[in-house]
Amino acid sequence: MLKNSFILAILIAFSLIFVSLFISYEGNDELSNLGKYYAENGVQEVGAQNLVTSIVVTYRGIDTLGEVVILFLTAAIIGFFLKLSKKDSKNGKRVEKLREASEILKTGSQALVPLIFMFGMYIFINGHLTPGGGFQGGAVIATGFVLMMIANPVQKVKHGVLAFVESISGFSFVVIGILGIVLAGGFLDNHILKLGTFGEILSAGAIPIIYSFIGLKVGAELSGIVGSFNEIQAEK
Amino acid sequence: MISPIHIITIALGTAFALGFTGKLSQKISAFIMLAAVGMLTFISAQWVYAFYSGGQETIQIFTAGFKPPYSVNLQMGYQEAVISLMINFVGLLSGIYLFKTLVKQGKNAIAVYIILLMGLNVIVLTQDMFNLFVFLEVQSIATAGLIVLHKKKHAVSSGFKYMVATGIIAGLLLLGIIFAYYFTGSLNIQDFINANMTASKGGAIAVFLILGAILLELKPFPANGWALDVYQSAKPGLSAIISSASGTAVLFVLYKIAAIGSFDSYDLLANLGIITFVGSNLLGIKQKNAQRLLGYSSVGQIGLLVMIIGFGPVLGDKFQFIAFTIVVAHFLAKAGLFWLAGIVKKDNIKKWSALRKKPFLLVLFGTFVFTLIGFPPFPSFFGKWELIMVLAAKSNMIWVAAILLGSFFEGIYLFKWLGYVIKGEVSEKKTIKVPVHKIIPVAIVGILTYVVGFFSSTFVEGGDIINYLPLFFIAALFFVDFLPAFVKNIIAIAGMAYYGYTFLPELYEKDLLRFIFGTIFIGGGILTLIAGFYAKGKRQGFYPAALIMFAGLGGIIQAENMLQFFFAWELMTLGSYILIIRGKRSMPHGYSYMLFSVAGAYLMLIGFAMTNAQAGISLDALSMITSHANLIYLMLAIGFMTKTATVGLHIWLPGAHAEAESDVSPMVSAILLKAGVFGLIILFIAMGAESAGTNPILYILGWLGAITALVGNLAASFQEDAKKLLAYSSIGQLGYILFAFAIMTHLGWLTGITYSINHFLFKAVLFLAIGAVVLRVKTHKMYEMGGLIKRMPLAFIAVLIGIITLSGVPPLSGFAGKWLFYNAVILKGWYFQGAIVFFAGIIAFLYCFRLIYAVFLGQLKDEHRNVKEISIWFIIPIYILIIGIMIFSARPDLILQPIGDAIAGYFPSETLNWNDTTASTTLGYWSGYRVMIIIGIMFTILFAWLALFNRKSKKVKQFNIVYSGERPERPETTHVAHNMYAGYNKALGLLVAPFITQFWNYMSETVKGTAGFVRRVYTGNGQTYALHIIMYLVIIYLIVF
Amino acid sequence: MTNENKNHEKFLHEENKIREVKAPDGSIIKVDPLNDYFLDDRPEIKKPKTNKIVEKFLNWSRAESLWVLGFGTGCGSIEIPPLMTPRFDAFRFGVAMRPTPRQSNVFIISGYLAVKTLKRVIRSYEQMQGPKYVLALGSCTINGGMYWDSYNTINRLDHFIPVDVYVAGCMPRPEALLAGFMKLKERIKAGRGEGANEYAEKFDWYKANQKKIINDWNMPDYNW
Amino acid sequence: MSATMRKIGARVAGRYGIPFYQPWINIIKLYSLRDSITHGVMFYLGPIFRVSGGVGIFLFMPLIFASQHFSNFSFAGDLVLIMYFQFFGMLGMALGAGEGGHPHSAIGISRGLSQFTTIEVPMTLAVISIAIQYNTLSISEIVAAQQGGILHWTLFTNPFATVAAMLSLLGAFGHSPFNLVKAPNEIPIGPPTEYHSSFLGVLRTNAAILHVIEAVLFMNLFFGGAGNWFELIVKSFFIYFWSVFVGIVFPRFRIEQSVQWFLKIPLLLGVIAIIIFM
Amino acid sequence: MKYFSLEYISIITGFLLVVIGIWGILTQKNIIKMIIGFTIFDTGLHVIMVSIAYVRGKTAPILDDAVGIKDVADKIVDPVPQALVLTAIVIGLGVTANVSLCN
Repeated sequence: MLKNSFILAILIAFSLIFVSLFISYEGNDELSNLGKYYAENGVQEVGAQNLVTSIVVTYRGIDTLGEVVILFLTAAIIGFFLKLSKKDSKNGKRVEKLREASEILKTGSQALVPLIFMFGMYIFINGHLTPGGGFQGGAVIATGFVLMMIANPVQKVKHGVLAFVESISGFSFVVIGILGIVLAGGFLDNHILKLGTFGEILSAGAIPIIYSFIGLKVGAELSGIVGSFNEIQAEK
Repeated sequence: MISPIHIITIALGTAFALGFTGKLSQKISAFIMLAAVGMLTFISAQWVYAFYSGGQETIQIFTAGFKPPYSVNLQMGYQEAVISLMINFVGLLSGIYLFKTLVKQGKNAIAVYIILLMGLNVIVLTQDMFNLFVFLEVQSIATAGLIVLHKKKHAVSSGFKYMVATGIIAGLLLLGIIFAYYFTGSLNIQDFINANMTASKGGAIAVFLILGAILLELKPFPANGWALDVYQSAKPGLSAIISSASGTAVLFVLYKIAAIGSFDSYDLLANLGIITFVGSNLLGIKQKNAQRLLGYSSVGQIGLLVMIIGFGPVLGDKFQFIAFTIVVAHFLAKAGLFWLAGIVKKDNIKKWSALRKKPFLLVLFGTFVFTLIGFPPFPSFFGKWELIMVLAAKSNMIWVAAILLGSFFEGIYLFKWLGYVIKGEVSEKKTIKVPVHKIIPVAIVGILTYVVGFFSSTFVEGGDIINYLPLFFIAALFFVDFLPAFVKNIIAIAGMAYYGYTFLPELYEKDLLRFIFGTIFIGGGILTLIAGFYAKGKRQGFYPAALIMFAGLGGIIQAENMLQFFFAWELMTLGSYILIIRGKRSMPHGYSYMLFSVAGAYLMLIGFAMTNAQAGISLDALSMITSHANLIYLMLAIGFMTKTATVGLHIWLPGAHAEAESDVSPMVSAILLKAGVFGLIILFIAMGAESAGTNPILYILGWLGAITALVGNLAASFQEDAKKLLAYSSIGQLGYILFAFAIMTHLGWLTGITYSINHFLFKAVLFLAIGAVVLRVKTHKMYEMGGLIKRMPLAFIAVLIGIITLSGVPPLSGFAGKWLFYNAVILKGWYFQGAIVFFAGIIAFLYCFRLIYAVFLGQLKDEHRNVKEISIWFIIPIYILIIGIMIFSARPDLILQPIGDAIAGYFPSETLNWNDTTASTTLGYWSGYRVMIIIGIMFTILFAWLALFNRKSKKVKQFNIVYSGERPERPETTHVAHNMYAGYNKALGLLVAPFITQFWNYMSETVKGTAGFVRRVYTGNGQTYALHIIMYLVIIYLIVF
Repeated sequence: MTNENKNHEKFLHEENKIREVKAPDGSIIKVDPLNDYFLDDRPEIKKPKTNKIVEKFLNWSRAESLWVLGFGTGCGSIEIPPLMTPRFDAFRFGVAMRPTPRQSNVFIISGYLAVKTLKRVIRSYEQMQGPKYVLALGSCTINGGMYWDSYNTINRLDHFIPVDVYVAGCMPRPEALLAGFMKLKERIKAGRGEGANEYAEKFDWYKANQKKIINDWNMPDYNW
Repeated sequence: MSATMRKIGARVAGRYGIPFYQPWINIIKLYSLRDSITHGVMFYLGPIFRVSGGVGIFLFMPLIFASQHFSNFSFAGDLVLIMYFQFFGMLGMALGAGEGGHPHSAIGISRGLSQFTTIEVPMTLAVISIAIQYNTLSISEIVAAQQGGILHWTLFTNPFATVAAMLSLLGAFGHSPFNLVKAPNEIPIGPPTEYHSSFLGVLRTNAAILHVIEAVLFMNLFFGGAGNWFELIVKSFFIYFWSVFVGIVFPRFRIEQSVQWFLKIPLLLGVIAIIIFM
Repeated sequence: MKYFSLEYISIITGFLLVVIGIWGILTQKNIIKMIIGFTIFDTGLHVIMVSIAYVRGKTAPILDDAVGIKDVADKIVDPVPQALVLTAIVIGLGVTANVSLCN
């Protein structure tokens, strides 16, 4: 209790930082320079309807690359951690048999999973047009996987397939980036393809392609992570 | 030119592509990875080369083809290239080192590894704040992943702590970034810098959060428990990367973004850095776990670097050099040490003695340790030198003191560790396995420390004239260490002789004082090396160490500026330390020797720095000091006095000299101590004759010298250990010398020089002779010897002449010193000090007699009936020295007259006059030559007289003594040698009660106790660590705002 | 050590038996305490100077400077200290006490001599530098006196060391002792104080007598 | 001279005492002894060192003031030389006795050296004080400065130094109360316990010389030196008498007692002597 | 009462969430609760970021028909922090996943 009140005191002191930050915050009445630039030039330069997307994929593409890398890392780490614990569990640990899912869940999932996948793909393909994108789409795809897993707990996640998808999409992402250097202004430049007509699905240069790869990759990775966690859980 | 962007593409491409190699073997994946890392290294190397060869401008890489701040840009400049090369290089080596582990863990681990390197590269290169954040996260997640690789339980839990801590830090960083964006409307670091955010309070807080978060990433003390756990539990190869590569990278980030703050924030950084440096090193003292110890050291070093960054604006154009050398030293040494930790596989530093079976690794280990502490010729030496010079020039003396204090703490545990390695008991029979792929990186890093050290010296003012030739010679000798000892001995002697030949004749013309000391150093060195012929076998490590010491001594003589002097001084300390710890039980003594030396050297450094700030780097500048002169002189004097073992600073000496090997003792006692004397001479010359009457320092030193003489001699009288007795005697003799020089008159100086020459001659004789005897009888205890005159007459004669010279009895040269001394004292008016010294001089008789009696006279012990005369290799140098004594005794004018003329330049008044062989002062006169002749004649007559009466004397055996009608039973019970001066001890023993030892013990206990107490903040609980982070920020916040 | 003494070995002290020690270089050294530590030479006969005048002068100086070994062997030693008091003041006659046999010339055997003491007496006597003189005090030294049949005292001192002057009585007073000194002086001046040479001459006989009495003979035949 | 002293001692004790020529007889006797043994080279050389020391000091000391002939070899060195040359003999003696292998010798020497260290302290202070007073270390010059009447003697011009030095003289002579070194019956005769016949003769010769020398030295330093032989003998006699007198009156000190004693009163006096002339 | 407008309310919420998250991290013994604390902390940060991006009375930065492509700058909120949030969310996910993995 003493310890907690001490922590509380520290946190209150810590909040002082926030209070001063808050006091200095006055809200915005207009865009910042950066925002203004993107708002004014984003359409011409990138050609994506969704400005956030153009920032995420092109202007700050390298951040996104980092993001993808983080997911990849997480998946990889969890992957080999899983492998390690599998090695441990080989000697003597018994895998508990899970209860089967109900019929409704099974049937429902069979119906829903393709739809969910479709939806996810829609989201990332339209990332430059709508408030969506690779990450969101990937996440949606992963939910499909979760649903599959809940519906059919015994079935093993096919890590091999996921890893392949992941690798190929990641690799393609990098290749596109390099193409940006070769064919256009710089790494991850989307001008390797024509910008196309503003507002169409095949517009904004390479953004749809990149976003698709990101979507696939994120989907595969998240699915892999969830799957791995599930397996680790099962073994514990 | 390959664009730096390809560092990212290659790394990521490889990482992602590893997914395809599912069916291929893990080994191939690992090789692909190594090739990729090699490629990265190549890219950065070519950039470094491009910048190095000049003409290359710093370039910006715009991603996505847009200019910043609208897109993320990477910057490749000289600094970035170097740091990135360092990261990739250590990554490559660590990759080789971890090869097997990575192969075993599979391609996921390999991918994580390469991504870690990529992340580090990007945070160095990027110019965008948010991008920095992203890749900081990349590297911390990758690190955490690799920590977990070591699937032990505590590794996983430390990974957890690491993630919690970095998670919170990242959150705070993000908060800072977003508010910085709010206030500046940009994410580019350059824009941040230009925006002057600190003007408004909100902006200042944003800056505070950013800088604070980056600082926290650097594991500042005490909010760094999480990091220490990581160092401790991660795989050593990984710890190497975390410590050297990650540390360096994040440091660079801090350097990069430090400018977004105001000048105050630099100050703050400096403060926090130094707190970390001192605090962390303090805690290291109590640490037993090798990797955790290295963790403390890492944290400390990084703290120092943070401080340097904080001082960036102050350091000006020296900043790059200082920061670079210290970073590189830390980087190389830490990587090497962590890798070694992986090879040794022992947690407890006490068990590292296993390393001793591998001499090569041992040398590497020593190299790294000395690199960390900042010994020459390693780069950190030059870095620290410059740092302190500059700080002193800006009169930041408290900082200098703090830096040196921290370094000293670091020295404490590193030398302790080194001691365990070199001298600890090797309990296990099994030697450690050393796979080739693990040695290669360590070896490369080890060699690099030398290379970088060599090159960094050329950038320091005054460093370009350091004579590296002896060092190369020594290095060459090190490589032929497999030769038998006598071959190496010949090489060493030849080398020494040539070395002496290169500078001594020239010196004779220029500077007689230096010539005298140079001759003592080099000539004495050669003589004592002759004794080295006795050794059989290979005697590994002896010759390089001895020659390092002599090179240092030679360097001191030749030094023209303070850097050279200090360089040589440290070199000498290094060599002598290694020599001393070669003795069987000399480890604790060598340890305290080193600590005292280091502390003394640091004081000298401060003195030099303050001088340099006022008058330049030349040694002559010492006499041109304008302010704080006495403080500087005092510090220099204390520095030198640690080497001359003046009372209070003497406790290292007896053990160190006594336990050293037989031919090392004379080196360190007769020769090495003179280095301190030489330093004092330089100091006194600088103080000038006019200060003789006025300067309180001289007065204090005079008293100190007198007390040292008394205490040293008194303590020597109560020793049971022959070599210890001689060692204490050295303390006393050095007390005389200090006193004589502190008199600061012509006569005083002559006295000092006479004493110095004498002490060199007789102490070398005595130590050689006693050392040789010890080799024969295999004990140091005097009461276990006795009666050896019958077995070793030559040794006896040598010791006899030695002690007659020592005690200053006419006709031998010791008296010259005493006579001069009397005249000097009375003319100076230091009567009471003089009386004390005189008292000490008489006490010398006590131990002299004890030495010769207990060893050579009295009863021969049964077990020594068949011992042989001391080795011929000892006899030769001994008798050469005795000839020297004789010449100096008969004709002291030959040497003293020119010296007198030489120092008359400093002290024109009250000189000694020579009339043929008679010396006279205003007080008295004396003719060594005549005294010798008269005594010689008298002695002959008396000898003839007694021979006439006793020509038929019956030679009897050892027990033919009157024993009150009884017979003695055993030699042991008939030999009075133990506790010989019991009555005296009763009367005056209280004067030598080990107050000083107790004082230092108390000090060290206090420091350890503090360390132990402070260490309790590290509870091992992740939440507590997280709390520390928050508290750290809060406290700084409360202080700053 | 001669063969006949071998059977005395059982009386020997543990300390005096042969032992082994280890030298620093590891070799084993055998130590025989009875033989190794002592010089084992026989005493030599030292003839007086042939020049009569010189010899006479020297004898005079020897006689006038009698340094007595301060070794009280028996009850008679109580009579020696008064010699130095103002009443008798033996200093007048050049008599002085010396604490060590090396520096003394006169050995006063004061009264009965136990066998145990005899050993010490022999040793001390042999360690004195010749010419040396023995002054036997009291009847016990002549024939055993009241202890003539004691199991533990000797009867005739003559059989063990050469005696110059006997002072009879039980006990003789200090005056008698002084008289003995005077007698001794006369004897020396007359050139008859050659006890040391006599001892050397008849060395074997003396030794045989001594060894007959002393069982634990743990010293060399002659103590240099 | 020592004979006279002992006679005085005897008279004090109510005895008649020895004849004045007794020491000479003793020495002749010692030389005339027929046997001698030696323990080794150093045992042999010890007395030679000892006498060299004694005679050496004698040779380096001016005896009669302003006499060309009896200044001996004092041109070779001064007071410091003499003070240090005392040690030469001591050291030789100690070594010779040491080789004798007799434990008593060693005990005696250790005591002697211990005591000697502290004896020399007041002595040194006194000498320094004199050197300051006369601004010279040359004995001849010191004597010269004391000429011209009894009141010019150091005894009166520098009483504290004189007293300090005289006290240390007690120790230097080794008479009671500072004769534990010899302790005749505890460690028979101390260092020379193994010496005999001609060795002892040499030693005793030397002892006689040394006593004279010490007395002469003190005479030169504190009592105005001697202008002729008569003065020399009378003055040195009284100096010697002083130590004998004290020796007869006081009992013996233990070694630590004497060490401490010398570091108390005489030391204080010496310090005062210096302070006066600083 | 200007503090009752949207941006202030959301930023205060953000701060509160951050503090609550830290409280959770520091005090909870249950690891799952700690991790939840982490997510709350992250969420708080994201809310703050979005609040920073908010420009009074403007709409999302998607240039659909409702916004048009002319004078965009006057119509939309700042897209940059939003892009950053997107990244930050994923990073938070990675961190959280790793934290939870390390148990």
